[in-house]
Amino acid sequence: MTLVKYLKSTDLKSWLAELAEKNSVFAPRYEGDSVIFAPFDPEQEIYTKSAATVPPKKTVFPQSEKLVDFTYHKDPENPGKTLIDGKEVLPQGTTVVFGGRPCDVRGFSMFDRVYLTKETTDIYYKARRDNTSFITIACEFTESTCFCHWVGSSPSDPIGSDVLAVPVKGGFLLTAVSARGETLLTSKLLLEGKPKVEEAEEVLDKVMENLGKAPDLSKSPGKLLEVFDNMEFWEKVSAKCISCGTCTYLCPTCYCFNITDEIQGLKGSRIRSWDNCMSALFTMEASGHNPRPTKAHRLKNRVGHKFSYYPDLHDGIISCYGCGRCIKSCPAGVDIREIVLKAIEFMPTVVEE
Amino acid sequence: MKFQEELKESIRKALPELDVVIGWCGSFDPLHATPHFIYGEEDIEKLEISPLNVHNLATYLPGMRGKKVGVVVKGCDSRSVVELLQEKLISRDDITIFGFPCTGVIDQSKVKKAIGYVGNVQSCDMSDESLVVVVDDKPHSLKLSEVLAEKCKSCRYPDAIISDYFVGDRIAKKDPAEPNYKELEKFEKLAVSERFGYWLKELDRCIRCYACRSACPLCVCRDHCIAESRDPHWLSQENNVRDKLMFQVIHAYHMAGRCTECGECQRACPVDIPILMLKQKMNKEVLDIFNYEAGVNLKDTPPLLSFKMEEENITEKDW
Amino acid sequence: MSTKNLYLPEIATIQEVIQETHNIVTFRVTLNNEEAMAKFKFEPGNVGQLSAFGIGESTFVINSPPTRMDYLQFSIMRSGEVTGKLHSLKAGDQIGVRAPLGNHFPYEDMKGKDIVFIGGGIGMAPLRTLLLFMLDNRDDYGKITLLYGARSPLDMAFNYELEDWLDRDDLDTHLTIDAEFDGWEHEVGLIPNVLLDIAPSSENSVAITCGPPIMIKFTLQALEKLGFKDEQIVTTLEKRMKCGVGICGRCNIGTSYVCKDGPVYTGAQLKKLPNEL
Amino acid sequence: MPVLEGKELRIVGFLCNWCSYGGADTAGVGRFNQPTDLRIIKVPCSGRIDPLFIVKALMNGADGVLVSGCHPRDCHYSEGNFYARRRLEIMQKFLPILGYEPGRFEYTWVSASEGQRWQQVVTEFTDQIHKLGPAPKIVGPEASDTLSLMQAALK
Repeated sequence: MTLVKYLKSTDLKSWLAELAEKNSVFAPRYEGDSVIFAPFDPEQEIYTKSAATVPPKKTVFPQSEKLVDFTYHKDPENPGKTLIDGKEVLPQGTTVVFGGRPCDVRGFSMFDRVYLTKETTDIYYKARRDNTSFITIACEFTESTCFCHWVGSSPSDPIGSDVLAVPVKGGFLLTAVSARGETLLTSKLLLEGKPKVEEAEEVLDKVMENLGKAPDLSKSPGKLLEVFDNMEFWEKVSAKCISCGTCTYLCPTCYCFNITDEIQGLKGSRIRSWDNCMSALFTMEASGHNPRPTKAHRLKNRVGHKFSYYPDLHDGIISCYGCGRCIKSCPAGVDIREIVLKAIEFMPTVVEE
Repeated sequence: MKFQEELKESIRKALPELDVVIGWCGSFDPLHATPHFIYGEEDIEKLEISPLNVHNLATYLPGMRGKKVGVVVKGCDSRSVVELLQEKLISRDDITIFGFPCTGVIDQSKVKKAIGYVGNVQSCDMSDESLVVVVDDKPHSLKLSEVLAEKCKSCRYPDAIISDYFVGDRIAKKDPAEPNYKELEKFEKLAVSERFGYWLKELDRCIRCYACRSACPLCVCRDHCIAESRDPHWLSQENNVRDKLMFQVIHAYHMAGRCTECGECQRACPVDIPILMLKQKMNKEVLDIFNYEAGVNLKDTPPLLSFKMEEENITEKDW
Repeated sequence: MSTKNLYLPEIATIQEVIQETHNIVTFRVTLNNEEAMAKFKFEPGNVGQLSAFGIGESTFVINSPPTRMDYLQFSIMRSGEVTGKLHSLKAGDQIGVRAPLGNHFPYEDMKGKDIVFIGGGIGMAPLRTLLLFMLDNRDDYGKITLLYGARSPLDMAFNYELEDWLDRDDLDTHLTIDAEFDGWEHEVGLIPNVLLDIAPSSENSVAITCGPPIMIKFTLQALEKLGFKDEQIVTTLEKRMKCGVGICGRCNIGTSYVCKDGPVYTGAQLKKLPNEL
Repeated sequence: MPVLEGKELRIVGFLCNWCSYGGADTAGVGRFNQPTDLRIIKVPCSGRIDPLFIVKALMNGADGVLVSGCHPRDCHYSEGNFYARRRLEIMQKFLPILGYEPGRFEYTWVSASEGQRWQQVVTEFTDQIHKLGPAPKIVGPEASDTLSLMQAALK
């Protein structure tokens, strides 16, 4: 029996305050004209109408985190000799993220297949992933840039979430979609949810209707490889790209990172930070050779990774859940949907004319 | 727009001699435009001139050296082209400039603010005075003046400063003698400590995507920016508001006497950080001290690339 | 799932530094943790990430063979920030080591076959580990031919063992340099040309080649002329790497991550990957 | 705990090799009394100073920055200080927008023979910084993202 509860909008802050007693709680709110996930602050309004400008990726995969602290020790007996010690710096504590969207949160299931495999476990990622719960809001409205239904997801996709919150009149219908989710729904502030189930289903049906028909992307892995060597194709689709990192940093499924050292005096840290395949430095080798020397090569890798390589490696799953941020926030209006469709429709003979 | 067809005609005429012409066309929804690369006859029809054409297309020029490129410019964009020419970063022989009288562009952040939530945009009808945006079957009527970009409200160069083709009637140059720095001056009235806190607060949400830099037409170092360089090591990769602010100062200073205030840095910012103000401050001081504006005269030398033995407007501290 | 920290290097001490050429040094290192050193296992072709703490990490092949475990040997060509720092270190200094990483040479499949090693410049390093491994298990393999080329004698690494290799009866060694040089007694000429002169038989053979991209390109053409099929050619690739465990996302060629699925590829495997070297 | 902790502020000085560093040396040899807050970094020429050095110093904990080079027309490299003057003047005017008080950064010219002028410049500048007190600081990366840092700065 699925646990369903009803939360009145007016009780939202009190409920998050309860959760904040034992966890760090993140919720979306306005900072300037953008909506970002910030530590819950009862003084500030929580924004729940639509997806945040920046997804809650940082709660599990921070923009920058320490991996190792190291120290050089001078040997007093032998000043020429220096000893080093390195210590791992593991994240602590539990976190609850309120207000992500299904496309935001499902993104982590994409991470899992890379960060938590049989051979390799990224313990930093695991420490956060295991200790972070997601109370996800199903989408009641869609945007021009939404395409979750193209890539096998939906506005109420529960994958990766612990609780799914469907907006209903006056509040949310909360459904536990994991065992951990059930433990989150024990508060006395929450009311019986069953009477609201029907209304919630109507909301979800309506939004699916709004999304319209999705094109078939099942051919994208093969088709993208077919156009791999057609640089004219890639130069054209990447012409307006300005090589910034907005698309990758706002992407809930982009998981690439850089590792760099910072040192002051004898102490320093090795840190991991978000990295961006649209930057030339991403693949630049020390010799000066760069396997992806132009933005056309780099955009090809970004699109190829999401719609070809990843699905080829991971049971056909496209590594994109259609949140549309890369389209909406792109300063130059690069539209990944358009590129994928162009590749799928691409007929080599047409171009050779 | 009235002269849109005329512009297409000019492009059609020039295109055989050019590798590409850069203009704008419709984008993912009726409320957005996107840069449009015209390679052949078949691409011309898509060209659209509208207040949605926010992008400064001069940004693409330094990366296309060696190619014959046509570029459609708003008045403010043309200043970037002039500045690039002043600094010899592009060659006049390689570019063909298409100008038109610009009546201003829309600031999407203002639209977002006015409508509240811009979801599924079904249509966007624009007239000279207003635009009607239909979102989820609900029409929102906005006055153009309410959503016009700040820079357009006090625009002094509505027509391209230089052009090879100019379509439409020139807008008689509006004449505020000086740029408008009212917002900046308001900010400067805050106490010093408040200003410091303001920047820390605003920049905390920076995601370090460097769209501000990549969208800037005068940021020509491109793949060799010191933001990512390890040697010299100006910035760390820590998620550190100090490094984020430092980068904005680096950008502003590297733009000193070069910035044409096209505002692309701020428009490109995915998290709406008001970074244009830093460049405006730099420009205001450049104007005060050197009586200089970037990108208005091909023959000018940017002030930090020259000097005078006696500087009229610099008063040094008397110890 | 493993609880091992993928990113925490073992601290190691440089036991010996050998200045190979003007821009290549060789480190012989042992892990400070004696138990870890005793238990350390790797296969020929595995790579390691060496840390100069405060500067960063860089990837190098372990070029000593698993049959000689007194130390782990790495050869480092100076080319960037990390290698620059590593070049300043001396015996007794400490570095970080994350190893073994990546795949290895398919030496099991090579048993009973004739082997042709073709190495150019620092590309000799990955070949060295397999060459010594095969010499230490000499009976498992047929005729072994080595062609090692460098720009000039001054650019030739592993000088201290070249004499031994030339003297051995069970190894056919050819050395070559690009242009005439006073006192040079071996071949002169570009590697692909010398390879065509030596003309090793492709019959029941495997060719293993590593070197700069331009050399690889022409060597592959020469091997094709000699009748080597894609399956008979093995090479190692180089990419910018960070994590070394297939996560950080920069070293992929299509679906293959060079740090984890490579760096060793057969010609046949490479042909299946997109063209992005 | 260092004896001067709390009494001293951190002032960074960028001095050109040919004039001002010599001037500071002259002041030292002449045993002119000077406050000790200043830490000197010698550069080849005031024209070598990227004004971003000044910002970097302030953001990394300096309370004041002083730049000194050869007098105009006396530059060892003829025109380095002419370029420097323009750049430094712009940066000086720019800094207040960030929240650094005017006066945190000054530039001046001191020749190798002007030991006394050096003493006066250092004394006056150190006074000026002490009057302003410690500069606003941005502390470690941990402080970011918790918002506490910002709130602290706003108080």
